[in-house]
Amino acid sequence: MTVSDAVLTDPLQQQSAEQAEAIHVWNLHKRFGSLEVLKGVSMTARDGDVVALIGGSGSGKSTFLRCINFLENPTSGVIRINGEDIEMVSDGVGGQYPANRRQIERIRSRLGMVFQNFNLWQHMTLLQNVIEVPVHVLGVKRDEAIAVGEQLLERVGLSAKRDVYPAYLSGGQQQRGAIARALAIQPRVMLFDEPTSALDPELVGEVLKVIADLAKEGRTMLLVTHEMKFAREVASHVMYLHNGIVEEEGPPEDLFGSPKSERLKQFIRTVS
Amino acid sequence: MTVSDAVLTDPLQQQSAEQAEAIHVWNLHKRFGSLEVLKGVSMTARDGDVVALIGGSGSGKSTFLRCINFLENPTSGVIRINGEDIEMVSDGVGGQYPANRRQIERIRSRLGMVFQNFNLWQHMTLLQNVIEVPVHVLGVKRDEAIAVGEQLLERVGLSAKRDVYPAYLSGGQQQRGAIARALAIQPRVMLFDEPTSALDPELVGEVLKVIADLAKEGRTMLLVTHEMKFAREVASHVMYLHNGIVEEEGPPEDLFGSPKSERLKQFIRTVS
Amino acid sequence: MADVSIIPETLSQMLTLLSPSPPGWGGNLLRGLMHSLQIALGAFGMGLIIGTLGAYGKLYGSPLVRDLAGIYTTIVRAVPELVLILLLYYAGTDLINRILEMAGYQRIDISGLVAGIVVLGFVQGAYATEVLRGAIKAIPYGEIEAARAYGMSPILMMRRITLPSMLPYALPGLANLWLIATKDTALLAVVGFSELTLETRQAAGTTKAYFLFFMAAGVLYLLTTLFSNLIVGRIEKWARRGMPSVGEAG
Amino acid sequence: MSNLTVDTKIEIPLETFPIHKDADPDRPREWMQPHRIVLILIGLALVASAIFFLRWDWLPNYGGLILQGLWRTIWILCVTVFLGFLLAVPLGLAQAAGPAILAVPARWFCTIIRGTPLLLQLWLLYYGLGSLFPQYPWIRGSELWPYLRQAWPYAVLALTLSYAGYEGEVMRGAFAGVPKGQLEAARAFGMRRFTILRRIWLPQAIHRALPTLAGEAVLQLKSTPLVATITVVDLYSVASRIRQDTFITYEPLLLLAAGYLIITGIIVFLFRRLERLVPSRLG
Amino acid sequence: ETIKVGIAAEPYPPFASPDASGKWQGWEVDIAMALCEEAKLDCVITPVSWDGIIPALTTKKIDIITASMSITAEREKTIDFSDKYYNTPTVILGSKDIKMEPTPEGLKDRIIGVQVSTVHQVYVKKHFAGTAAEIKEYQTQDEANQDLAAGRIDATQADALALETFAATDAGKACCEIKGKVADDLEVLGPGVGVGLRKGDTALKEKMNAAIKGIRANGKYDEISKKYFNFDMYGG
Ligand SMILES: Nc1ncnc2c1ncn2[C@@H]1O[C@H](COP(=O)(O)OP(=O)(O)OP(=O)(O)O)[C@@H](O)[C@H]1O
Ligand SMILES: Nc1ncnc2c1ncn2[C@@H]1O[C@H](COP(=O)(O)OP(=O)(O)OP(=O)(O)O)[C@@H](O)[C@H]1O
Ligand SMILES: [Mg+2]
Ligand SMILES: [Mg+2]
Repeated sequence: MTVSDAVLTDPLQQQSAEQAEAIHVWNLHKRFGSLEVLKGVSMTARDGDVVALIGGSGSGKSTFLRCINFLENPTSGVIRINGEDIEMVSDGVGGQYPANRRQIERIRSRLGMVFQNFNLWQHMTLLQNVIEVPVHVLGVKRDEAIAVGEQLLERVGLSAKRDVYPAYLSGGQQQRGAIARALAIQPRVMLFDEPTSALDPELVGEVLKVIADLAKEGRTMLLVTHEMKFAREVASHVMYLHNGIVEEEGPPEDLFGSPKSERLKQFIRTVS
Repeated sequence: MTVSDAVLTDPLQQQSAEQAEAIHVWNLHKRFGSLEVLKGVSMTARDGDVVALIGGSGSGKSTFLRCINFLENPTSGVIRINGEDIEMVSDGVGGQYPANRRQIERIRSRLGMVFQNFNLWQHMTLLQNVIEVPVHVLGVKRDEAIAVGEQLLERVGLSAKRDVYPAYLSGGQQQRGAIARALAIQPRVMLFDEPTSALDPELVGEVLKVIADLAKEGRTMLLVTHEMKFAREVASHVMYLHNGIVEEEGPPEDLFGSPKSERLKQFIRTVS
Repeated sequence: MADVSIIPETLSQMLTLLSPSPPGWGGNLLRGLMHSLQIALGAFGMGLIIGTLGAYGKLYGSPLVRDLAGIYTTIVRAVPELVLILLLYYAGTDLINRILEMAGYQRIDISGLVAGIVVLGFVQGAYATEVLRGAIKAIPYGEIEAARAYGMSPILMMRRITLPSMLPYALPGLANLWLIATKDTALLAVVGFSELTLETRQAAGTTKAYFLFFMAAGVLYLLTTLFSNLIVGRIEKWARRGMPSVGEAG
Repeated sequence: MSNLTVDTKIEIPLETFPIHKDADPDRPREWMQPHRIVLILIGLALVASAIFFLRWDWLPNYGGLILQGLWRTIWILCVTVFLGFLLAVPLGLAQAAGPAILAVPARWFCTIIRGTPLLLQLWLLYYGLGSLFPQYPWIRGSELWPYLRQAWPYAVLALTLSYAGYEGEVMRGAFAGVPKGQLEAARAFGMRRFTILRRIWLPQAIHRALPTLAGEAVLQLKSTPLVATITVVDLYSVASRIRQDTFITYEPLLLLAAGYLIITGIIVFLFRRLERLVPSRLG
Repeated sequence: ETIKVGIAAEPYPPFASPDASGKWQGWEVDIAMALCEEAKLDCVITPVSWDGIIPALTTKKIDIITASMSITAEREKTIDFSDKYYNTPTVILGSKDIKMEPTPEGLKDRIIGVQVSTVHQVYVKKHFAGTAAEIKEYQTQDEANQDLAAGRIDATQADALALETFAATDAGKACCEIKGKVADDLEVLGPGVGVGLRKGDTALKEKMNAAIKGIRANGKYDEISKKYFNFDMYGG
């Protein structure tokens, strides 16, 4: 099944044309072997939206994020980034993969991603990590990239560590490095997978500010987080994922204020 | 300098003899090259104590924990575990290392540790990870170890993943696996390095309960955490580490209720 | 000693035999060494390229590519080089020439040197494929995913991330292959190219001073190895930057 | 109605299935895919044409010799690979993490073995060392002499050392390549050094090195013909013998290649099986 | 048209060996050139590794082979041979300390070494296998000689030439002595050494046969032989 077939049946199709849609996902399924992790997840984020993805451990949040930039090939479903449909072809054994590698690469180079386990490149110093993508993918001049990179490292408080290899950094320092690396490409869309898990409360506040600033600039943010306070304060939209489906979603006030689903009620009760 | 010299000057020496001391550290220094990470940290934890270590990212919390079981050799300082002095010999270039490897191994086998980045053994399934130490270090029978291991996995909600290799687990699942592995050896002393960083609020509550239970059984817990709520609720003693020294310490009520140091005040302000 | 027959009686006799210009054989040995190194360099380089392609094919290729790569590595490693060179250089050129003659063209002559390097490179490629496959598998998968997530094209990713990160894992195996390449050039003797092994055999067979010349060749190889070690050591040190050593802490 | 369905829906936790057994959804289940059938047909055609168009009349005369050679090749290969690997582990470990008094000799051993032709090593052992023994009457009179005057002990020794030299280098890299955190976790739980080696370090190192180790085993197979120079008759020397006797060029070599192919096939298969014991996630 | 004369690239003095400057010389080289001269052929000496010498012949990279190839019935199925151009007697060389005769009984319970794939190997197998303790196969005769000196074998069989050369060296004198000629067996030992030719290349074969007769008749053969040997190379 190519995308065009699927699009015909997509109810969100019509409205999306009018507004600048940054991410549009419809009916996403993903299975690993016999384990179905995502069972039909849909979402739409417009420019400047901050969508927070919350949910239990193992509920498929990371998988969802990874599907959006095709680190995992979704088993089925539609994904549209910046209004651009991504065509998929079937692999003949029940899965599918992107038809056009170039397209994926182009889209990815404008998507920033902060991984749950950071994934800094071990053979590069922190600064090299940060300037790698600007210089080698986006074609920014080296000097400029370094200038921007140093500024970013300054912003996350890592100037002193610019020439240190990731293996010699503390957990929080690695995470901040990963954030700087993602910011360096000035992405229109940012995917954050628990970007503050290793940070102390002070830094959490800092990162929160950075994200709010970015949203103001009109960038779109998709954010997996376990910090409900964080979700409540920055998000424009919250999705609660449970067992591979979106159990409930809406503006944070509604979701945290008057949850409808039993499961979510229970989830929120433990927090407060 | 051998330990016996140092001990003479240790002011905590006298009182320690009376009470069951689980961990006793005095004037610990650690430097990596030109970077002095710990600048004289002291602490004492008695049986059943839960000591929470809080502090900014890169302040040396993990390093302190790693020094306690000699994953890093402290540059200088005294460490006593379960009342047993650990003898150090100088390496001649300004550092020191444990004199008796067997002693270290014996002590370590009774210290549980949860690493900040989990460090589950990649070539073993989750269950194999959990039973590894009981079977191959403590000499527990395989069947018994498996029974206990399955119980522990049940407790952290990972029964279904017992035969899965760590690379195929979500972040939170890995962290829970690491906790189960540490619990499996029923340690007298537990070192937790941000054991809930990758967990959702519900699971954080669960782990909190587990830790409280363990403390009631008389086990000692040393806990690095960024969750102030966590520190406030479970800890019997909180230490605030800043720039390699203990800026302030005391019972959680005092520390969080009426912080004295400027730095700590600022730190706490951002949390609430 | 019982085996005096293979050791010339006097030191001066040995020196004459080893002197760099005729009637000494030293020059021949050195020339043979140079030839061997040239061949090895060519074959090893070709092997690296084939190996990289093969490893990628085996890891990321379609089922067909994977099977073809599997057949390549199994057969080319299994079949003795002698068979390959005989098939390519003699049977292969013969076949081409017969076809050419039938079509009314001139016979062509494939250079033995080129044929030899191609065969050795092909064989090296099969071993290198496996070494590199193992090394790529050893890279923490997250690092490659990160590269992919930032939109690197496969070539860029290979150049900037995969190859540098796998280097520490691949180097020992590749170093072994390089040393084997320097010694495997004996194959070229079959197509009439005089490299170190053949020169040694000729010197030894003619003068009957087997022991002397084999030791001399051994020393030349050993020097080559020491020099290679130096370079590989440098590269490895550089490749391991950022990797904490596994040595015992306490 | 809708309520009913919701209530009666039985929730089977999907996670009850261990996932590593079919973790790779890209891997088709059936072994017989179309392209494989084509490849097999091509292979059969090649074999058939070799049988029909080439000369095999000499085969019956050498049947016994060929089997004997094959057997000798196989046991020399197995024994030397096994012993060589046992030696390689300490050699690699000493270089990767040992104290200097162990690391330096290990390094030299590997350099010298890898730095000189195997033929020379074989010669030095057999004609050099081996011909010293007969000069001492007490050796000649001893129980060992019947073994020492034979060639195979020297062949086994030389090939074992050679394999150990190359493998020591590979294992050095493999030991050094195990992530530090994996060992730290083992240390933190009080494992003895030997237990760490046995349970964590060695398995992970070997797993990483398996593809290279398989290659080195095949290389060892290709080295076995050298034993013919010290009178051990292996498969290769049988093939050369047939070529000399009959002056037929290709057929004996093809037979040899077929023999090697079978052995290599088995090596590759076994190592692949070992590799698949533990799934490794590929980026 | 030039004729490429293949010789083995592995030296075999005094028949053919290169000097350090790469020039080939020896009895067989001289004979080959004499044959060419006699047959009025323009020849170039082309050394080819022994492993590739037969395919080189069949694929026309060389045209004739003068590399001490013994004529046997088995080999004649694959290539053609000219008439013999030399044949040396076959002898046994044995350890000085042991009394032995070059007969099956005389070699009872002895370990005999022999070069693999030679007529001698076949001979030893046929005549001595029944009585000898063991027969060891060597890749080259030099290696067999060396093991004889080292005491790993008791005797070796080869052509007189090779063994007498060795017996004359210091090592040879120290350990061994020629024990005598073995009984003749034309079926195994064959008529001797001939020029190897492509199958069906009868014109060249005729020319070679004629040339061999020619240099035997005009004294050239003996002239060359005298430079290297002090006995009759052509044999009976
Ligand atoms: N590559 C994989 N192969 C098989 N199963 C996988 C794979 N990756 C993830 N899973 C499984 O899919 C489920 C969802 O994983 P995912 O990483 O998306 O969870 P998550 O919501 O991010 O959880 P966490 O908050 O713990 O990070 C988990 O049960 C996990 O074990
Ligand atoms: N092996 C090392 N070599 C050099 N410097 C190191 C090493 N390990 C840690 N450091 C440095 O020591 C400092 C303290 O690190 P540590 O991991 O103890 O921090 P932390 O308090 O645990 O921080 P976080 O909350 O971010 O985990 C950091 O600045 C870090 O860069
Ligand atoms: Mg996750
Ligand atoms: Mg830390």
